[in-house]
Amino acid sequence: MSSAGGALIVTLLTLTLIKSTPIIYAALGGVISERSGVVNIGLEGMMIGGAFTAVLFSGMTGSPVIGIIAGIAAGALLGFILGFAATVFKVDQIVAGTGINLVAAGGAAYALTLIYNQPGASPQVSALGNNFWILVAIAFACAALLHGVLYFTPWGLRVRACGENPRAVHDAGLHPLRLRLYAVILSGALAGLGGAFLSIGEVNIYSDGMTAGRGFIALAAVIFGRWTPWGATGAAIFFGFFEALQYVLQGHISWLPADAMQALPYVAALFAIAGLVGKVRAPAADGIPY
Amino acid sequence: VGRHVHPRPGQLTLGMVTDVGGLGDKSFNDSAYNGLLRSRADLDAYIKVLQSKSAADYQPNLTVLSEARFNMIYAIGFLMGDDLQQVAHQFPQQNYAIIDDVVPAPNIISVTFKEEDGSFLAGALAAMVSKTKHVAFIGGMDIPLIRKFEAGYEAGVRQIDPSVKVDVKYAGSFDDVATGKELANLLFNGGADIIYTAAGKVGLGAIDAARTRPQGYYIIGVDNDQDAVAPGKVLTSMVKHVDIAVFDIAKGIQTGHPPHGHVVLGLKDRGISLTDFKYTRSAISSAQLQTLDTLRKAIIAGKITVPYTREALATWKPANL
Amino acid sequence: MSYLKRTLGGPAGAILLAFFLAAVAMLVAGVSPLDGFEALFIGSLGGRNQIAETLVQTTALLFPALGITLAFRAGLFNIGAEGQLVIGGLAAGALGAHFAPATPLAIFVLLAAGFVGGGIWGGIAGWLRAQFNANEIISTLMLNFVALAVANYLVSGPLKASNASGAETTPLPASSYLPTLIPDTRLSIAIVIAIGAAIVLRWLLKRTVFGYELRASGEAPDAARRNGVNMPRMTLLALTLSGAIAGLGGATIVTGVLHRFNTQLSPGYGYTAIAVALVGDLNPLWVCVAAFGFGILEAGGLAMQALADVPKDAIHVIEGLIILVLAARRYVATRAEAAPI
Amino acid sequence: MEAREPLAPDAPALELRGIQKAYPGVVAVGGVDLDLRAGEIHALVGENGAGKSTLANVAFGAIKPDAGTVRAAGTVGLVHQHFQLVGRLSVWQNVMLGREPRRGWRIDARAGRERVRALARDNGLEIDPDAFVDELPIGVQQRVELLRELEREPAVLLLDEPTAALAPAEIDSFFKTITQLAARGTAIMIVTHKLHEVLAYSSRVSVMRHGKIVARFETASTSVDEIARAMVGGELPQVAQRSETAPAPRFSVRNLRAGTGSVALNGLNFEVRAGEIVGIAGVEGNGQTTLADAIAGVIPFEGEMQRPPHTGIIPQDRHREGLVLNWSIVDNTVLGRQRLPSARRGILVDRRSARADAEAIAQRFDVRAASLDVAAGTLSGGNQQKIVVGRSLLGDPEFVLAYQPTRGIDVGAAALVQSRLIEARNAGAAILLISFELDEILALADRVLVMYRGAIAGEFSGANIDRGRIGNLMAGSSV
Ligand SMILES: Nc1ncnc2c1ncn2[C@@H]1O[C@H](COP(=O)(O)OP(=O)(O)OP(=O)(O)O)[C@@H](O)[C@H]1O
Ligand SMILES: Nc1ncnc2c1ncn2[C@@H]1O[C@H](COP(=O)(O)OP(=O)(O)OP(=O)(O)O)[C@@H](O)[C@H]1O
Ligand SMILES: [Mg+2]
Ligand SMILES: [Mg+2]
Repeated sequence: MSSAGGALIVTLLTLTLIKSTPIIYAALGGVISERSGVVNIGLEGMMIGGAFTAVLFSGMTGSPVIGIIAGIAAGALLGFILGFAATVFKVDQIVAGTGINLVAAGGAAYALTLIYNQPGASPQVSALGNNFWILVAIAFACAALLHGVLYFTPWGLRVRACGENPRAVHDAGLHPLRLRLYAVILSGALAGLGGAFLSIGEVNIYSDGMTAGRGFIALAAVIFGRWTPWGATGAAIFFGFFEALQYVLQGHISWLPADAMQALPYVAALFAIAGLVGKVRAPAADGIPY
Repeated sequence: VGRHVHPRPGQLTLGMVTDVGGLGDKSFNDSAYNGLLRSRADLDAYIKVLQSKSAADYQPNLTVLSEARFNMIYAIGFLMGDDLQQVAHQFPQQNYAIIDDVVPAPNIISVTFKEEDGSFLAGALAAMVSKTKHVAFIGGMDIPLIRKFEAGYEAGVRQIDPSVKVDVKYAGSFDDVATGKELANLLFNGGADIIYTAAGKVGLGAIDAARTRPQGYYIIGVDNDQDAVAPGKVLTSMVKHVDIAVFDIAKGIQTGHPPHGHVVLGLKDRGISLTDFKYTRSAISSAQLQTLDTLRKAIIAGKITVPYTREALATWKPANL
Repeated sequence: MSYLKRTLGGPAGAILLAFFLAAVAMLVAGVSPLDGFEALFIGSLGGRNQIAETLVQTTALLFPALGITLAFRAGLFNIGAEGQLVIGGLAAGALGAHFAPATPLAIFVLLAAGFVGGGIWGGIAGWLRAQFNANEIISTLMLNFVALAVANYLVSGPLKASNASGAETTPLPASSYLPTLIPDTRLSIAIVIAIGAAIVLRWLLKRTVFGYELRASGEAPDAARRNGVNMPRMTLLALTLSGAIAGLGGATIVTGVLHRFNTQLSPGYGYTAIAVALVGDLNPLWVCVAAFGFGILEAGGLAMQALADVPKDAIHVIEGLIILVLAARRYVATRAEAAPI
Repeated sequence: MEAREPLAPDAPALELRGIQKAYPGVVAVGGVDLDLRAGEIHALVGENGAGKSTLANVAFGAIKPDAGTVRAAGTVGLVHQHFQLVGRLSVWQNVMLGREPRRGWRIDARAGRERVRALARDNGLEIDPDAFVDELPIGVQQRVELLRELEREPAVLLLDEPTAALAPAEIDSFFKTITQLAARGTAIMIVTHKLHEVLAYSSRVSVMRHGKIVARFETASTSVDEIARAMVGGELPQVAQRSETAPAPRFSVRNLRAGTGSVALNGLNFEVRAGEIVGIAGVEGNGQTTLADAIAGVIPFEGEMQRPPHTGIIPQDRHREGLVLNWSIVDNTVLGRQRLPSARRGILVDRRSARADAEAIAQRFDVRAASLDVAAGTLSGGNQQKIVVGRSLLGDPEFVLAYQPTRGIDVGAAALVQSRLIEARNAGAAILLISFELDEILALADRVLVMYRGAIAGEFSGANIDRGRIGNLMAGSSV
């Protein structure tokens, strides 16, 4: 029994890691963007862009590594669009993010028909296979790196200042809009990587709807993690854990219907935020165009 | 880029309204679409597909096609019944067919499938082929249609060997491919060696899980023939021939003898069937094939009544053949 | 750059740009933009039935957008309108299927059920925020997922119509349908209720002490708190009311359009409504206009499939582009003026 | 950090020529020429809304003028009237932002901290480099702003009402810093309403009125009266006289405990009677803010508090706590009074009376605004303050909490505000006045409570009010 219990725990932890990884990437992207003062509700779309482009390029070149890089680039491009809209045109960031989500989801779905002449899902392409564990590890490295950048480098300090009071940043002789633009591009790159992880990291195809709201969960993880890289990572793992738990438990608790199980991560999150009494404060200038 | 194509006079015109799953669902919408494509190729039909984003779109989509007087309009999906009934009432001269639901009206052909029968065979096969005496099922969402697959499958397993364990998991989605892979790995690691999926694109992830495993782990595909997605890893596919139904209706219209009323397709008329093990023949003994055939005939002959709800499954006893 | 900004700034420039981008998207889709736009407008405004369908979509977006408007004005980011709408629809559908009295009162009761259901769903987030300072963005988002799970469970099991092959409630008796506004269309008096709600909301925000305090809490929470606004209570009230309006919208879809509840009720109205509310400047009357614009896109988009063979996915791209450009216009147009209302 | 090459004394450091800037309905600056010389301290004075902040912002480059040129001999620094700090960064991070010392790819935090500590020490500004700015009292935030500019060693330093929030002792050390800086060759322009500071520290004075410079004096050869007359274009208003009132307790606290740390209140007992102004004297940071927060009901407290329903509150921070900056003056007039019968009609806000009230405030306090429908945020700082004060005194409040009521208000208007407070007192209001300016307290209060470390260290009333003893108690020495 104890060895079975041990195996169960290993299964649970493994699944937790896999489930968390794409959310970690997107949530880290959310952290950097929001710390600079740009609400990124377009994370979902950026994940979609990354997931699709990774498949496209992996399929064209046969190299999943190139696919991953292309996925990152696609996310960054969408980040650039959001960033450009949010800084130069001072578009309402939530509206722009919504637009990004629609364009990315529609664009990827349409490209499937256009390029592969088959709606719904792409053909199979070469994927990372078991090497996807490297990307799991890199997610944590990214968290560490982002922590280092945000808290220890001049650029990070400036980005954080930008999310609090862009005018002060401007008065210090810096360029808040440029800082925000770069931050959102980076945000998109990370979310794109999260998407690429889903499509050619875990599996080997792109399929419509495959991001399944992970970008939104990542957004919640950003807030849940109090806008810090490790906090967001922890929150992503929280979601990953409860997702994993519900899948592992399904079928073992017969009186609970599958739908109740599927709501588990969300209900757990509700309890968790209720338990986290105290100040959870967004960056002061988050979402406010400068 | 020219103006869009219109049907030529006298050309057979076929319209189709998808449910919210849309084209690319790797399930009944895709299968129906294949039927249309075949009608276009073989019957020289003009075809048009309208996809729906929500339940509110069904009625406008059906209305648009009705106003354009298509020879036949297919409503694909089990939530379109009420809307179709209303539209069909407004256009009494128009012919309609609905897949997966039954709508009693003179101008509507209802086509339903005995998914549970095919699933029963899938379960029986899984129970016979399994080395670990442990098989599994992955459903998309926990809804009545998918429970038909689940119940039939479990009954099939039980028919062969009640001691074979059946794990059941629901992905909560029909699109989340990655979760399909994770669930399949979870089930494989938990001891199952054959997994039947009824989960749309989630099943693609499950197939990928089998692909990256050594010989002996199988997925049983669903709805369409998925055997070639990962040759040798998809034991068989439980195909629901919406395409054939769609094509047959089109052909009936053309020849002036369309079916009418409620058409139930099952193993007998090959509306439901298992694919023929092109890549996995070596994993199945002839005795097992024999058993499978016996079961198929027994179902057709009514000697086995396959349960299609969990309640029915709970009290269901293997048939004594 | 400033020249570009100015050109884009005018409404004409923005609309031109939106159309240009949409045209490019159509060309990529292999459709003549002329056909596409013709289909878009014929399909949405080209006749009685088309206008009716456009207004059906408008209504479906307007309720959640008004709810969102109310919450956003209070400084609360309610992104849970989708869940509130679903729960409202579920409440109306469940009640209508099982306990509907066969009198005109039934309609009122069903709408009230939706209002209360959505209100409870929004109120949960409000309570969590007021009591535990739980961030409402997370809670409303999580509640969306929970709402769908609850709805799916109920209509697949306890509330499933016994003779239906799909997961849905028993259809409502015709006596509890919302009366139609234009005969032989699906346009019900829900649009009138929605516009009425917008007018009431505007009055509430602009004229009443409650609205005054609500706007103060949104614009300057520190000042509001220090000047006698009971912030926890305001939070609870605002999110409850916000959810209730969205829930009412769900109930009108059930009683006015589908005449039963199922989980395909919404293609994400609650999410699109966020953009509607913001494009409408969080001003109830402009939100009505924005909802109409989005209604044209939704209904016309459907028609583009039928009339111009524009695929569904390309329509999403076009919608997304138009939203992006409209948002830019909103900024330039409103920056000069002070706050709305 | 290499030192800037100092300018020769009296070399022109900043030249403003023909500066004009108009906003809808107002000409904020209407053609101003101004020269600053290296090493001088130039005072810019004028009524609220005269255009001083606008001019400073134009000189700094934050506002683009409609016409005119700005020429500077080096970098220009500006300390804003409303601070521009990053609340959630520490003091040293704010000061070093954009000029962070590095070690490899990292910020050298130790060097940054040391730099700020040294800078603070050299300039006689006491500060903890690691404190988070949003946890600092306003006076200390002011120091951070100043440090940030000092760090940049600007050729020209513009200071917009830098002493408005400083305690008297801080003001002295602040001017010592400024004088030193000037001695090193920096040209300094200081906007202020405190005319005795002008006399004590500046070398020249420019007086602005309605967007123009209307007078210029050499400080050595002018007087407060002369400057004041030039400012208001006539005589200063007299502060109203106190009259006898019948005392009846209106506001009281028993054993009031609130807050934490050094600003915690440990069991306050006092009352304010109708027709009485009670002044709370004390150095900032001894619990005054905690007391104000407890009275306003924004922090929890223990003990008893009797507060009449009709209370007027003048908060410390008009921007954050007093106004909805995006709202019109009329709408802001209702804030805090929205539940009072006089401000509403049933469940509706009485908009007609709101407008009438706004008009009354504008008239009684001489508010300078293009119209009553402009956003409060577009008003000059002093005029914003007038709105907040005026609103709190509307409709004969029973109790008024006045926290630094004349902060940032010009001398003429300050006399008005003080008069209005006394008139309210004469009409029977109980007024609790918290101020860091002992002069103001002595001028207004019937009774003075000295607050030290969250407790009342002494009470003085009538003839017993003794400036020296109060000063000692404020500094913490027992009598
Ligand atoms: N952004 C703005 N929009 C509209 N009007 C403005 C704006 N900024 C300033 N003003 C107006 O310009 C005039 C000058 O304002 P300014 O802030 O320069 O005055 P000030 O002399 O600094 O006054 P105070 O002593 O009260 O700070 C005022 O009438 C003010 O209302
Ligand atoms: N801050 C206040 N100052 C003075 N009077 C107040 C204040 N708050 C409420 N009141 C008075 O209390 C009474 C109740 O007002 P109102 O109904 O608006 O309050 P409420 O909190 O909404 O009440 P309820 O909790 O019953 O809904 C009114 O007569 C109002 O004048
Ligand atoms: Mg009330
Ligand atoms: Mg000023």
